[in-house]
Amino acid sequence: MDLTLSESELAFQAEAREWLAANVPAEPLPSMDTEAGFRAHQEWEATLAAARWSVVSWPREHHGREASLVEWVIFEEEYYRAGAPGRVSQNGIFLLAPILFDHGTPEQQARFLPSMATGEQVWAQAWSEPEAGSDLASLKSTATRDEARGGWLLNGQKTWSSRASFAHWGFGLFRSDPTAQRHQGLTYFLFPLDAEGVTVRPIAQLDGEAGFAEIFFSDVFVPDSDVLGAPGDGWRVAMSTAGNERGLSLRSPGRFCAAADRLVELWRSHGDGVPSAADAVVDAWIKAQAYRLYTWGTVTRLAAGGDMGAAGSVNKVFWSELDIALHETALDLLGPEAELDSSWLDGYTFSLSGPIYAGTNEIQRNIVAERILGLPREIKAAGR
Amino acid sequence: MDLTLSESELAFQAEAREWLAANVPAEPLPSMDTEAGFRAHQEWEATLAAARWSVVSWPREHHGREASLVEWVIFEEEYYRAGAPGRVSQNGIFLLAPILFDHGTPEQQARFLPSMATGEQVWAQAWSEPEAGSDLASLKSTATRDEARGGWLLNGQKTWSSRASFAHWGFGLFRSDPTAQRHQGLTYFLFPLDAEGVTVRPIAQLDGEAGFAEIFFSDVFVPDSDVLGAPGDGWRVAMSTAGNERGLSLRSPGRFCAAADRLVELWRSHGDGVPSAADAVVDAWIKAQAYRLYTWGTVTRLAAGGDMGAAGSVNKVFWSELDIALHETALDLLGPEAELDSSWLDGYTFSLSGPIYAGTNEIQRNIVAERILGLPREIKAAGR
Amino acid sequence: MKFELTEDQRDFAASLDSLLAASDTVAAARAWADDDTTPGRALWGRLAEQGVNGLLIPEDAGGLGASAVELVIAFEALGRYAVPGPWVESAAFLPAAVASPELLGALADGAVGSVATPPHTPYALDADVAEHLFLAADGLLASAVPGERRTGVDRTRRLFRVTPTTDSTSHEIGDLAAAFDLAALATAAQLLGCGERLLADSVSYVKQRRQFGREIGSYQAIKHALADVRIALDFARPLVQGAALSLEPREVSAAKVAAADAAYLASRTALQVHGAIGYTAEFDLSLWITKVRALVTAWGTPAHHRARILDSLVGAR
Amino acid sequence: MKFELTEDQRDFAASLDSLLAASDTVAAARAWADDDTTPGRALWGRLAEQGVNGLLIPEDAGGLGASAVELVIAFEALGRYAVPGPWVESAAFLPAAVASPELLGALADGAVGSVATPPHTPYALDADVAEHLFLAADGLLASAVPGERRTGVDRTRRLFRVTPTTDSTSHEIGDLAAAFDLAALATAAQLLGCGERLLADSVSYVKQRRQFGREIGSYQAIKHALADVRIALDFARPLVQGAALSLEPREVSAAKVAAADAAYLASRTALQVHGAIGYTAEFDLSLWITKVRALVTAWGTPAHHRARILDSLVGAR
Repeated sequence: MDLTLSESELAFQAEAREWLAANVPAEPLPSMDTEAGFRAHQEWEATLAAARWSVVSWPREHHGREASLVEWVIFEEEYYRAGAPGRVSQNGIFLLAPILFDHGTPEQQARFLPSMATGEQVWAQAWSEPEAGSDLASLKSTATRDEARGGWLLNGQKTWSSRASFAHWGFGLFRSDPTAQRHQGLTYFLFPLDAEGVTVRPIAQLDGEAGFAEIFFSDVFVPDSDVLGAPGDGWRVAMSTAGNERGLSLRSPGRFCAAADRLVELWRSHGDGVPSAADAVVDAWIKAQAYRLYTWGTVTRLAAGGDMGAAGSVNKVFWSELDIALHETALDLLGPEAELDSSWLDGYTFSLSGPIYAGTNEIQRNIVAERILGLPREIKAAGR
Repeated sequence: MDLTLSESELAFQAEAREWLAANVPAEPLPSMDTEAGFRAHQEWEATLAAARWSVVSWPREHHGREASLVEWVIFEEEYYRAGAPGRVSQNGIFLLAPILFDHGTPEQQARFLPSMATGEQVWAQAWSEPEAGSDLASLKSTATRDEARGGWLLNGQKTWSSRASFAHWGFGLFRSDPTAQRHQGLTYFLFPLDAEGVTVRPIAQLDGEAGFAEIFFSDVFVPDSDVLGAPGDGWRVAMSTAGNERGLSLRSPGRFCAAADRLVELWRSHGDGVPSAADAVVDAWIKAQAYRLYTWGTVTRLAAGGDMGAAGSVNKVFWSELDIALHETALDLLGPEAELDSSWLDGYTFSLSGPIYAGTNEIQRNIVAERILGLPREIKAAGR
Repeated sequence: MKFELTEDQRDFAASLDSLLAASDTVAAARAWADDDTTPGRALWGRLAEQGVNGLLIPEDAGGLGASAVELVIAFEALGRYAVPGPWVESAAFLPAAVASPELLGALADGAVGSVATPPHTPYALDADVAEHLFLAADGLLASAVPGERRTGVDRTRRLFRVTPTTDSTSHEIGDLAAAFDLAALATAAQLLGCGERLLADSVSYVKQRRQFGREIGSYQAIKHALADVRIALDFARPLVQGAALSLEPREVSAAKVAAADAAYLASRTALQVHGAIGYTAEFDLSLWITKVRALVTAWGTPAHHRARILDSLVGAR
Repeated sequence: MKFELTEDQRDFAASLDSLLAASDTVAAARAWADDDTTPGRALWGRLAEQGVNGLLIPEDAGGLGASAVELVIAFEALGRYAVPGPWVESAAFLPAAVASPELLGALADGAVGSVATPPHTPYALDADVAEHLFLAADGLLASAVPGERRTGVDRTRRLFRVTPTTDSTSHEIGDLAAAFDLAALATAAQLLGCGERLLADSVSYVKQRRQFGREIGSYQAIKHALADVRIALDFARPLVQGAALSLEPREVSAAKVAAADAAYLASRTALQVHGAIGYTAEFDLSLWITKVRALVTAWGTPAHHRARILDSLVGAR
């Protein structure tokens, strides 16, 4: 058992740190949920890609460095420590790409991965529907076969689609077999957001920014070449994404360690006014360290061929609650100024979405109780 | 809306304060869950009764003062502020007596109330059974009709019977109609704990003291004269007690206000060592005040002819969690000495039983959600 | 000893409730956030006719000379309906802070006032629309003019720095300490109203929203979370009413702390049980979620009020 | 970078587990609480044969010269099985605190030692059965004799004041600061083991206990409460193991705080899901509930360790 980095890992770390120090924009970019900010973040992705930092774990032919999991975590730590911009291409590179690598055809990989890596094309996820939130398997949007044109017609509505307001492509599940129930008869589609029949309606978040959107589909034609995996096999194909989203990918430890360090800074400047916040500051730091070490354990298991399993649910509850507690503590320290717009307030508002998206924490706790502790399923679920 | 006491209420308060100051034992009595302590607490009840302070709200002919609800709360505040001993006769005077007044025959009232008021006879409750805890209506102990002798034969087992180790009489529900389900066919019995066929087995609590006991019944004969209310009507008769136990009676605000004042004292002496406990000390004080004011509101409603309804459940969750938090804070202040036997540790250990007895807090939250907020009942309960 | 609202007080609460229920307060709040104060000003006028602005102003100065109990009744209603504008400033702080009968009369008639009281209230709400704007500092109350505009989590709270007017002389003032406590108490009542609204909207949502073939309100996790909100609000209210009766600074602080904790629990729970839709600006719930976040630290943060309680319990340390 | 136990370490954990599972540790603990230390001493001897007592003692002094990772593995097992006795004192504190090879050898062979280190550890555990008893104060380690006996929440913790022997000279000492950190770390690991046991027993209980016609483990409130315990323990363990690797005081404090919080949550939850039966002394759960309460404040209270972390993060204030 050891936590030491190898020579090559240390070299990788040094290279990343050096490059980031030299290239991270001095001024924070405008919000990626504004048109100007979206473009600025795309340019940043291009800058990253040019130096092979946008998708470090990808193969070299797709702008990657074939970085190991350990190196990926190292890069993320350095990335957040450097205060680098948020990743506008996050949905694509973290949620879709793993599936493209596993289930995509060589043609699809060649067509989609490069522009994803450079940020030239930004992807939006289209999972939820108005009546299918936590209960994803109840989705109703349909895909009807169009033999003549060799593809499918998509109809229905998706919602809570982050980045969709300005993104270029979307990915999601549609019911291709109307007779099948729940997890059966779903197909995984890729579709351009400017396709005929697609309407994107931005939705303003609590803070007024269009962080996500509704997507309406009216006889949107998608050729067979844009189906990911086999028709009807969408659920199985998609679940690896859900695992990723809930688990390691979206919340690298660097994010929380950097935030905890900033919180300690804030304590230095504001702590005297709010002495009772001391324990909360310490606990945020402790939990960030715990999350970092926990991640190293996960990385060790994954590197040895293990999988996340339900640990992703343990993970998600912990980081989402840590994120809220950490930002609440920052607002406590800001005192009467807490209500004013600030990066802490932005972070707080964003943190509130943590226990909701990618499977609410209630769902995650059910999973932990049933799959890890082996407790009985809900009566309803068991009963029928 | 006002919180001022009338002339006569102020006089009552002064009289109680004066008497308690003069009569409360200087040294705390030994634990009432030891034989010697039990006797000592009985003597204290006799002292109270001689001055008509043991059952202030009862009629004069039964050692009471016909005190109003307001006066009762005033007395309880003074009682706890004076640091007077716990009430060994609590089960009788708070849980059984209200039912005896409502449902008891004049003969039963005359036979049981005086010795209850003087502490000469101490009563134990016998509600729970090993398989019937939260689900009280599932109890299995039986009462079989014995026409010949004009009474009933009790068989079965009761448990978690507080005070039973040394008490004289018990009261509880038995299934007198084996064909009836759940809440039907239950009868409310009174029985001497030294009756033939009764075996009492003390159970040691976390702290090693026999705070409660199991009671085994083997063909215990109870004459009709010791049935409370009508045979088969036991559930309805008993529920007013449950309401009392969960609601006002057992946890008068004086208890928490006095504990919060002691906590502030502890902060004065130990606070410097544990500055981070400041907020918890303040919150304990705030919640004790909230509980006090909430009780005045309840008293006002009850005095105007209203009833507790599900408010008893709101009440129980609040005081039981306040009690634990308050004592946890005290142990935090005691630092490395916290693990040693002390009145704070005793109070802490006792507080842990609060969320469990008289209906667990899970049950109470169900009641608040269903009866006050009108949320759907559990699938199971609704379904079958 | 009668610790519940009198019939008159219940009637007053009911009349405010029907007035506000009949006004489109959400539209007024949204317009206010967009700097269109017209609907809000109209609502302001209707509430002034009901006497809300003059509750604390003596009758001989044109007010109702009512008690702080009526004040918390009114502010709970203002919170429940997310009524925008400098209500705390005009109807709670200034009536106690100013002494001039003319000014008191004007406020009672519905003049819009605002004030900044650094450090606890560094910005003046809606200073640009206030007819009477003040800076309360160093025990003085000075006329002021609006300065830099700031925006915050609650877009209906239009915040301004203020600077004393050059020729500013301190006004004949009332009791600034009592004024601060009345403002904190009114804010506590507003939080209570916000919490009640958040709970009510959450309860109706979970009764109709279905997932996995059941109303989500039938899941125990959601039932217990909402039950805890009900319990927190039930025990915050008596503190607010008790503080209104005594006006003891320590009890005012307890009311503000408990109401803030209960309302914040209500807003976190409301967002969680609504899920993503609660996170959207167009869904009205967002008005209360953002308002609670702002009011928690307004007129004395929880840390300030807790410290004030501790000092009074153990004596300044 | 390999942050998981090696195969050797897993084997060591497994061998301790099978040894303890085969010993009636609950009976030993109950006897210990009644001052019958015979079964506990026998168990002590068997664990000494496994090398537990000598883990931190250099091989040339007769120990195993193992790392603190093995130490936390051993103490998690001691916690899981509620093994009584001055283990932290004998196997974690003294091996770092004393320098004499003879004494180290004796400890490695299973000699029972104990120590008081005021202010954080004012009482010495089982001082009356300790062959080597010390008082660590003012940077000195003095031989001591047992004084007043105290009882506490965990009856298996037999606490004594100690007084330095009159002719007491300070021993040639090791690193008392490092010794305190090792003791705190071992206590954190013990808490982790207690928490795991409390969770495991709770899970099996709620699967068989039925109320209202269902296993109570099917109620969401209970499922979520136990899930939160699982989560808290899962994130406390890496802190304990990480601190064992670094032995940084700040990380040791973080491990103690997190393990205490997780174990305390486990004990509160275990009691609540068990209901009244969990509140009884004869039900074995009580051994762990009372032990966790005691260990939370042992070898540095959470307040002490949190303050230590804050000081090191911002520099002493």
